Amino acid sequence: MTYLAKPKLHHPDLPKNALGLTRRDYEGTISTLCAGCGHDSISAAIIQACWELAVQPHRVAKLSGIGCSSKTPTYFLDKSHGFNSVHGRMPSVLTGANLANRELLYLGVSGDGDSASIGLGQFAHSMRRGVNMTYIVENNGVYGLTKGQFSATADRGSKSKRGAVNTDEGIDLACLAMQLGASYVARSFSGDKHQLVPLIKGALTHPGAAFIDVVSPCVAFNNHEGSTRSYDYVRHHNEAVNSLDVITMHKEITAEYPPGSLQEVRQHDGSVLRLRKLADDYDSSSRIAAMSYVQSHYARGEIVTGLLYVEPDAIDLHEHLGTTMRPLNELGDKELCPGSAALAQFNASLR
Amino acid sequence: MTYLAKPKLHHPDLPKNALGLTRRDYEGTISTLCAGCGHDSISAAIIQACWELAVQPHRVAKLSGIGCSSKTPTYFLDKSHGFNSVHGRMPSVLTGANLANRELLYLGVSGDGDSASIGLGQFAHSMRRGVNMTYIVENNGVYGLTKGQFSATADRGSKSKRGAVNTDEGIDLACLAMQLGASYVARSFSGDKHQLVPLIKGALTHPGAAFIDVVSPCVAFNNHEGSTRSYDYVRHHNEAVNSLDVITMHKEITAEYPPGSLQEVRQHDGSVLRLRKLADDYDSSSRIAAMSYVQSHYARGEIVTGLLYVEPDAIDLHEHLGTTMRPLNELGDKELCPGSAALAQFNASLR
Amino acid sequence: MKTLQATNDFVIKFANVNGSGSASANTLFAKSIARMGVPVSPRNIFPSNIQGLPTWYEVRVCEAGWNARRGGADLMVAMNPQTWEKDVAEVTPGGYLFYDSTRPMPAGKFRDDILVIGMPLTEICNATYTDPRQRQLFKNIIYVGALAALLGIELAEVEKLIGEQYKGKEKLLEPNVKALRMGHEYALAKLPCPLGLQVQRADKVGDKVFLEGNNAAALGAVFGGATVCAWYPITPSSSMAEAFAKHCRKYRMDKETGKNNFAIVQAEDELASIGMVIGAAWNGARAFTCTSGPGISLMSEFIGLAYFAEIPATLVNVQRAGPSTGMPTRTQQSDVLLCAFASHGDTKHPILFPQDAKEAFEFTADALDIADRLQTPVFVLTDLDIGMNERLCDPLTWDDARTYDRGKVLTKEQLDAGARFGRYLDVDDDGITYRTYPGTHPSRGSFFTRGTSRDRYARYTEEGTAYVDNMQRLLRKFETAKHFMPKPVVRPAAKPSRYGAIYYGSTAPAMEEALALFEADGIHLDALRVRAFPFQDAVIDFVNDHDHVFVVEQNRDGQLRTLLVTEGALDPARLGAVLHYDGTPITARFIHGDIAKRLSALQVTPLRRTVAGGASGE
Amino acid sequence: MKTLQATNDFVIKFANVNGSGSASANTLFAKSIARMGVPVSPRNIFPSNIQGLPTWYEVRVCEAGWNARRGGADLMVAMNPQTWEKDVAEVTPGGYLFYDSTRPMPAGKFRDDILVIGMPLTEICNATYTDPRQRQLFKNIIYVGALAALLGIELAEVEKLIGEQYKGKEKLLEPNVKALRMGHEYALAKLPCPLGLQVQRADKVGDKVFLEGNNAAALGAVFGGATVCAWYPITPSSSMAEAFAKHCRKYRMDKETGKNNFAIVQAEDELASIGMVIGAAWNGARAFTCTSGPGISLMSEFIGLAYFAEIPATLVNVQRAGPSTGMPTRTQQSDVLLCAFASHGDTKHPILFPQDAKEAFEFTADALDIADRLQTPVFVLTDLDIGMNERLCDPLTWDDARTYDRGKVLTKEQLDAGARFGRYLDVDDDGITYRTYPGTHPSRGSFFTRGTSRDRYARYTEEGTAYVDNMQRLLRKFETAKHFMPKPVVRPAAKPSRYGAIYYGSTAPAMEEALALFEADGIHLDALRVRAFPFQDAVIDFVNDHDHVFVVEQNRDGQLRTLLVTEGALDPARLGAVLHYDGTPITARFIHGDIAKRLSALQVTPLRRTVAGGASGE
Ligand SMILES: Cc1ncc(C[n+]2csc(CCOP(=O)(O)OP(=O)(O)O)c2C)c(N)n1
Ligand SMILES: Cc1ncc(C[n+]2csc(CCOP(=O)(O)OP(=O)(O)O)c2C)c(N)n1
Ligand code: SF4
Ligand code: SF4
Ligand SMILES: [Mg+2]
Ligand SMILES: [Mg+2]
Repeated sequence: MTYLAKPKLHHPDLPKNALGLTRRDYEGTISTLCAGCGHDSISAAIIQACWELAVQPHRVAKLSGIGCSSKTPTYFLDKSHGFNSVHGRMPSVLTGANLANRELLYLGVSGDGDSASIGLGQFAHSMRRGVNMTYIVENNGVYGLTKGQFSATADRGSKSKRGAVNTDEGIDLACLAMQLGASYVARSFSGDKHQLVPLIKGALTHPGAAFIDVVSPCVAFNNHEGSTRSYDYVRHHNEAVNSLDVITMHKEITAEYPPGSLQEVRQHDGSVLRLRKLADDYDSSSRIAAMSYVQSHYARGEIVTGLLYVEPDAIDLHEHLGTTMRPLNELGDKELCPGSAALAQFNASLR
Repeated sequence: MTYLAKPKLHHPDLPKNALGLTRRDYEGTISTLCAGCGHDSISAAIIQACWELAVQPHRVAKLSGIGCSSKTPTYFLDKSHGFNSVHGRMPSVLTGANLANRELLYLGVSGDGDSASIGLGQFAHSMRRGVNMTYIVENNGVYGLTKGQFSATADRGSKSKRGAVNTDEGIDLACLAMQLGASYVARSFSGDKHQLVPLIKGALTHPGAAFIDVVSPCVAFNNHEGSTRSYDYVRHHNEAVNSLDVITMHKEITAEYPPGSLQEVRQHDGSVLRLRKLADDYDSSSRIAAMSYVQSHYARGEIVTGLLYVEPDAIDLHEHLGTTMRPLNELGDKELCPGSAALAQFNASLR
Repeated sequence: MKTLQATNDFVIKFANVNGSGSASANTLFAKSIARMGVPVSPRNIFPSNIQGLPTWYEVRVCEAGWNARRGGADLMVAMNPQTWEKDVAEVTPGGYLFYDSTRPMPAGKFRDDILVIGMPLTEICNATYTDPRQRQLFKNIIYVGALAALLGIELAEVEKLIGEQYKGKEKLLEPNVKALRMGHEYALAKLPCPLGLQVQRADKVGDKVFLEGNNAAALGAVFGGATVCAWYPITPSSSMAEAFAKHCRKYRMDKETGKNNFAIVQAEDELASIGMVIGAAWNGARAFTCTSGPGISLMSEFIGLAYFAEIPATLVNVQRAGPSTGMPTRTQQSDVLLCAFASHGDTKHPILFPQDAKEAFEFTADALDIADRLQTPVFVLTDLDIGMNERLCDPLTWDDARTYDRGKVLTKEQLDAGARFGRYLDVDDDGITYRTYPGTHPSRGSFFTRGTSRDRYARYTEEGTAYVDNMQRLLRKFETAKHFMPKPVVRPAAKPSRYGAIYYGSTAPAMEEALALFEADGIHLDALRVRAFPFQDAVIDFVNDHDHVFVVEQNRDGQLRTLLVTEGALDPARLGAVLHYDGTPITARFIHGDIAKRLSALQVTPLRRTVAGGASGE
Repeated sequence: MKTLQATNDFVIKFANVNGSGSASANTLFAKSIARMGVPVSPRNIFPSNIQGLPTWYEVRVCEAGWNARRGGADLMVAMNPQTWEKDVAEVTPGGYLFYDSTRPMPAGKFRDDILVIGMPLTEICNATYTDPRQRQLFKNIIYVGALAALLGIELAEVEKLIGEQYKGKEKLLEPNVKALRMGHEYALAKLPCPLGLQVQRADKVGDKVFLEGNNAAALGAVFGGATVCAWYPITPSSSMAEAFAKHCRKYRMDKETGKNNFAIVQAEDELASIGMVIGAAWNGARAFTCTSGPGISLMSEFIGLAYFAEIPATLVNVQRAGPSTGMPTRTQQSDVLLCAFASHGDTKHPILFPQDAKEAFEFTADALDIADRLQTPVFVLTDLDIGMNERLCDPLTWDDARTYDRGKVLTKEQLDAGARFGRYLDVDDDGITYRTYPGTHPSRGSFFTRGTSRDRYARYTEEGTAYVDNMQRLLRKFETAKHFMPKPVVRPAAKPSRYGAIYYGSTAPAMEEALALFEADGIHLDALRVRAFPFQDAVIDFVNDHDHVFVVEQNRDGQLRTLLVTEGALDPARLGAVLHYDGTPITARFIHGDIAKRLSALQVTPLRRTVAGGASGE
């Protein structure tokens, strides 16, 4: 019952992370989504990932567009500033925010309608620019908030609740992200917390454009037979290619694993992505191979999940732009204003 | 000198096509583009292709966005209706026009800024819908009309005339079109009329979304060293994978060719695409293989040209929608208005 | 305690949780009253959310036939514990509170001045049904049964309605009827039947129909001959597009081939929707889109193109409360200025203002004619109140002799016959020029359409004189537009008056009721309902014929008043702004109260009719 | 034939082909006159195209210092055969025509009433240079040399300018000087030097600088502390973003690290540009975008978000002729209404109207302060005439004591000290509320920003009262805005007058000149230059203090007049619209002629000051 206030007192036994915070410190207000909505599981995974990484909640900026999915930032990290912007345009707002202060963590949450329909352009361009962010699409194949119309990720041939068949080609945002230059691309399922939490952690530590496509069933409008985004369908067609373990620089890396089955990817910030292969022939270091693999499995009806591609030496937008390391929003008159002497010279050059 | 009127009289010896028309009947007003602009060569190729196919000029609708490239529809087919719409939004206007009258041929002309920057969303969605059209991007990697800024197709690392280096990932529109469901995808070079003309003919006969990415150097702003869209660069990095010959149903197909080297693709309307392989390992019938091929060659600095992908049994938007074969713009009151009797029944159902 | 006593004149409000299936039960309730010949006007008040949040359904029972929201609640059916306090507080003193008494409520949660009627709905359901969904759904039907008993609604009418609803699904019919009767019997046996509020059979409904504006507008688009619809989902307009699809499947399927005489595309966004509409209309099909405020903002650039390149387009804007995402499930009339002037540069666009579903039907059909005639984008401005609520209105009518006005289009025959063609050549001096559809003629009549300036023969030019010539013709065309737009409706007071009121759109029902209140007060107020922009002379004359005119509207900034002042060259000091903009539909009470207050102020302070200048307080 | 005789007061017009390298030669010509202490105002008239189409450069030489376009051409330098007829026709009777006489022209192509001066430019070039590009480029320098001789321009000044231009590129210097002298000598030897038009050294330039508005506005953004610029190329605004980049590289590179104290993103379109600006400003950076009309149309939805969610944003709109793509290389003031009311729902936005490059610098810097102070999008409205033409103006100044007004932002320290924080809580009663930057404090001050309605603590709500409370506060804030906007400038006539004129932006130079003409006529006309919207009381009082006020602007529909009427509650009958909108800059001649005509009409027909209502003819 969504109207009941959450109990305020924390249970004293709740486990604490490196910052001494409990999971509760990463929560938000109570969700107003439908009971059973996949999006709520993703919020829970975000909370878990941030807690495990011991992220400082107020150093996260969470941004979204419009839709049920885009509402979710209210439901986690209530110590963070949030921005529920306009439909399909979160990427530009996030990009701008990121430009203003490169020190925060940027978490963009969006829906498939928000990112693949109206927002496809902004989605694509934010990937090409290498904005340092974690961009999560909560992908249910429909517009939840406007009551169940197909979105642009709906698979061709899939059926709506009312029986209509989708005739447009569905967009695979993960493949698109790879093609457009995202340097960390994953896919997961809201029903698979074990897979999802480390993927989010990996994305948060990744120093570039990290994208996660999370299949997230809409129980109100897209969980029926004929849908390719129902819990049942996804459970039966999910093909995980690897499993991930994220080790931050704080932790010492000790254990040794037999080579081959395990791959370690070291990122800029010192964090290590430890990947255990589940599909022998999968190589997450090749963009082209990854795309081929994902697309040919899709042609067979399989949804490939896991860390699809990672480029550990990603260069982000600030590096491209050569921005100062100080957050731009901290610069004051002194750094910014050339002053009257410079102006006099400028005048002189114009006579 | 662009202000001189074209001579009106046709030379009596000009060759005529099946309709008895000469190339002149397919021309437009004189170009106001820069001398040497690649776009003018593409206009010439369009004229040639339409003439060779003996298309009825007035049965073509030519649409564009805004840019030097988008100006070109004035320079060919002056018996056709043309529409120079707004920047980046030609695809939706073309889609609407196509819905209104499925009997015309739709030719969309756009620039890389127009289609890949501001227009990426509309580009993508028109491909996914399978709009029956020929969509040509005159790709020079810059905004010509606004004086040489990078567009979204500019390759990462390429240099602007003023020496700035592009840091964003460049968009390969041909790969994107394949991924998004276009059923005929080609790439060519404005400097290679022999390759380009048949590709345009194939696109015009193709019964679905046909896309051609034509590299078209901008002599004013992107023909210098360091550019990857200069005449020199493209000539040196062009890798043609096949050559095409389009045989319309009017022509009898007689000659026999040794198998293997030659592939024949029969389209809906009876036209035949005769493809001669230039690269042994290239297969234009597999979307996924084609994308891999193009992308891995790109990684080696090669620009793959030719008919990259074709799906001869393409289904277009009208088939998806189940639209009547008659042009919608010809239906009158009789077909469209249910009339007062139906209204009375409707009223009755509401009491 | 004196309880309210009223027959055929009261308001019942249902407080529910959305997604709980209450909507159809509540509609059933409202319709059954209409079936008894007693006018009702129901209104949905719902959140921007799918499940679990408060939603209300307000039913005004009113034999006098006023369709406006009245305000207040005489009987509250309080089914939502989330909003209990607020709901209880809202009941009119002496009114009634009906609630689910399964779980006992502390006494402090009630009020002394209302009659509380508890019924253990959950208990009854749990005892009868095992399936949780059934428990929830039938609970709603049970309370409808109980309310029928309490209010004197004839059970037979309710059952008949259920019968019609489940025609062909008899398996569902029976349990519904059973639940209904269970509630009815329980109430008769255990609840204080009859209440002071009673429904009594009357004959005030006549042949009226119960119709939503969006549904009606969609049918108007079908009758008006629209063949192309491009849209993007947005509350509160989505149901118009969905209804258009439904109507087309019914009325527009080719009988022989089973093929569609229409094409509907759910576009990727509003820029694409309007782009498709413009493309289709350019190519000679009638096309429309429906959207709400944010959509119009996004369409702004394209609207300017259609204005300047002169392409017909019909846009139905079902307004909601702005700015930005605002209150997407609340009503407002706050896109008037945007629609009138959308896009950069000097632009003006015709607007139609339907007052209800019936006019939504008519004006949408008309708009398609007008757009073709004027070759320009035309707006139909409704709002959530009109669009998403069923309302009783006169049956829709259509004159079979009517033919579509496709405007000035040259055919192949005319071109062959040598018709002189200049796409922007004003041969008739009405500002409207001839066009041709693409593909019409092998050698004549082709032209290039563009958003840049051009001469009368559609040739690109940057010449100032050609530009001005064209811009002035567009003004002339806007003048011509007045002849094709629906005329204003004047409602003179019983006696000549120095005061007037102007209103439009969904404000009409409340205004009409307010006028009756004034009449009852002996206050004379002439009224005029604007139905279109640009304003005809009659509108401007109306203002000039009165000392002071109130402009009643549902936005903060008095947007129609601004249009009147600037386009009608009227002195703003003489136009009072009566503004209601909290997202709820305006009421007669509000209008009456506000104008009465201002009138008395005006009569104390002499009118500034002869005093030029000076800022008015409005 | 009597030829024109004038010293330091004439107009020369160069007719060229674009892409032919004439621009820099023409600028050289204009600057050399300024170096002689004689004010000039040059204007580019160019096509929307890169190469091969007609382009003109108009230089008004005017010792009196009028910067406005005068109209007409006393000397035409006709270098473009495409436009020959038109160019020849434009010469003032008695004026001069200078042309390339290499190819003989038929006699019918000239006029009898002007003095024709032929110089075989092509022949000279072909004889001197072999490289085709050199032939083309030096031809331009040669005619500058010839004109110097004809007009009495001191060659030394031209040479000095060339020297400055090619400083460091001495290889280019010498051949340019050579070409210049060649032209000069030829003219002295063979052409009718001196012409009746003469430049004579004066001291009327003083310390004035020669500056383009876009360049100035870009520098204003640097001085005003903008760190984030997101833009999309569009004529005539692109050069502002490009100048910002240039200035930043010069002034904003961190000396130690070589890193940038700024971030500039060329976005994929205007929706993204404004989105980035909003994101950056939300996150505490000063951010701006620059664009033109179509861009503002596309930004409409986002502008509404910034209005309602209250996020600072600075938008420089360098206006061009609309609607739609319109005439992209022509000037207009036709986005006033769009900017004032952009987006759906009830919205209003502050606007600044700089009159020239100097104010473009100042107001852009101011706008960044104002946007932070008001937490709302603020427009700086310039136009092509201001933005893309070099104009003499007073040197730019900056007060080093000035600090940025970052508005109401709570710091970590204030939050720690227990500052009460409600994001939309109006503690000072000025309508402006406190905000915090993301990341400020671990546990206090975080809030959720949204475009939906919310309460004072930024919590989502659909409550009508909270919505109205917020919307009214926004009106209060708009009222507060007036205190932060630049004040109007009043120019009273020599004697008290019943008539006034209001003008703004790039109309100022022409208006000032027109006022001098009126003064010379003995006609008294008070004038007020509006510098901002919302209008301060002084603007409204000005109208009220006059019987009739002319509103002079460069658009078709009298857009500022509309704003005055509705926002100032003024009677439109008292505001005359003086409108010039063919895409060329307005002239004093036009204003003087139009107002003089209307004034005499007004004096015949008594003013309708006491007659309420009735449509005005304007
Ligand atoms: C400009 C604009 N157009 C349309 C809408 C209406 N709208 C709100 S949410 C939404 C779709 C959301 O779909 P998705 O992003 O998939 O989110 P979900 O609800 O499925 O999680 C739409 C069309 C809007 N808010 N703004
Ligand atoms: C909404 C809008 N923004 C910006 C512009 C300015 N503009 C005109 S053409 C153009 C870019 C054209 O580039 P491209 O499509 O690559 O064409 P090219 O000139 O290179 O052939 C731009 C940005 C515009 N016309 N409309
Ligand atoms: S409608 Fe669908 S997406 Fe929205 S909250 Fe409900 S289940 Fe989730
Ligand atoms: S600027 Fe470039 S794209 Fe435009 S016409 Fe010239 S060469 Fe072609
Ligand atoms: Mg979705
Ligand atoms: Mg280009």
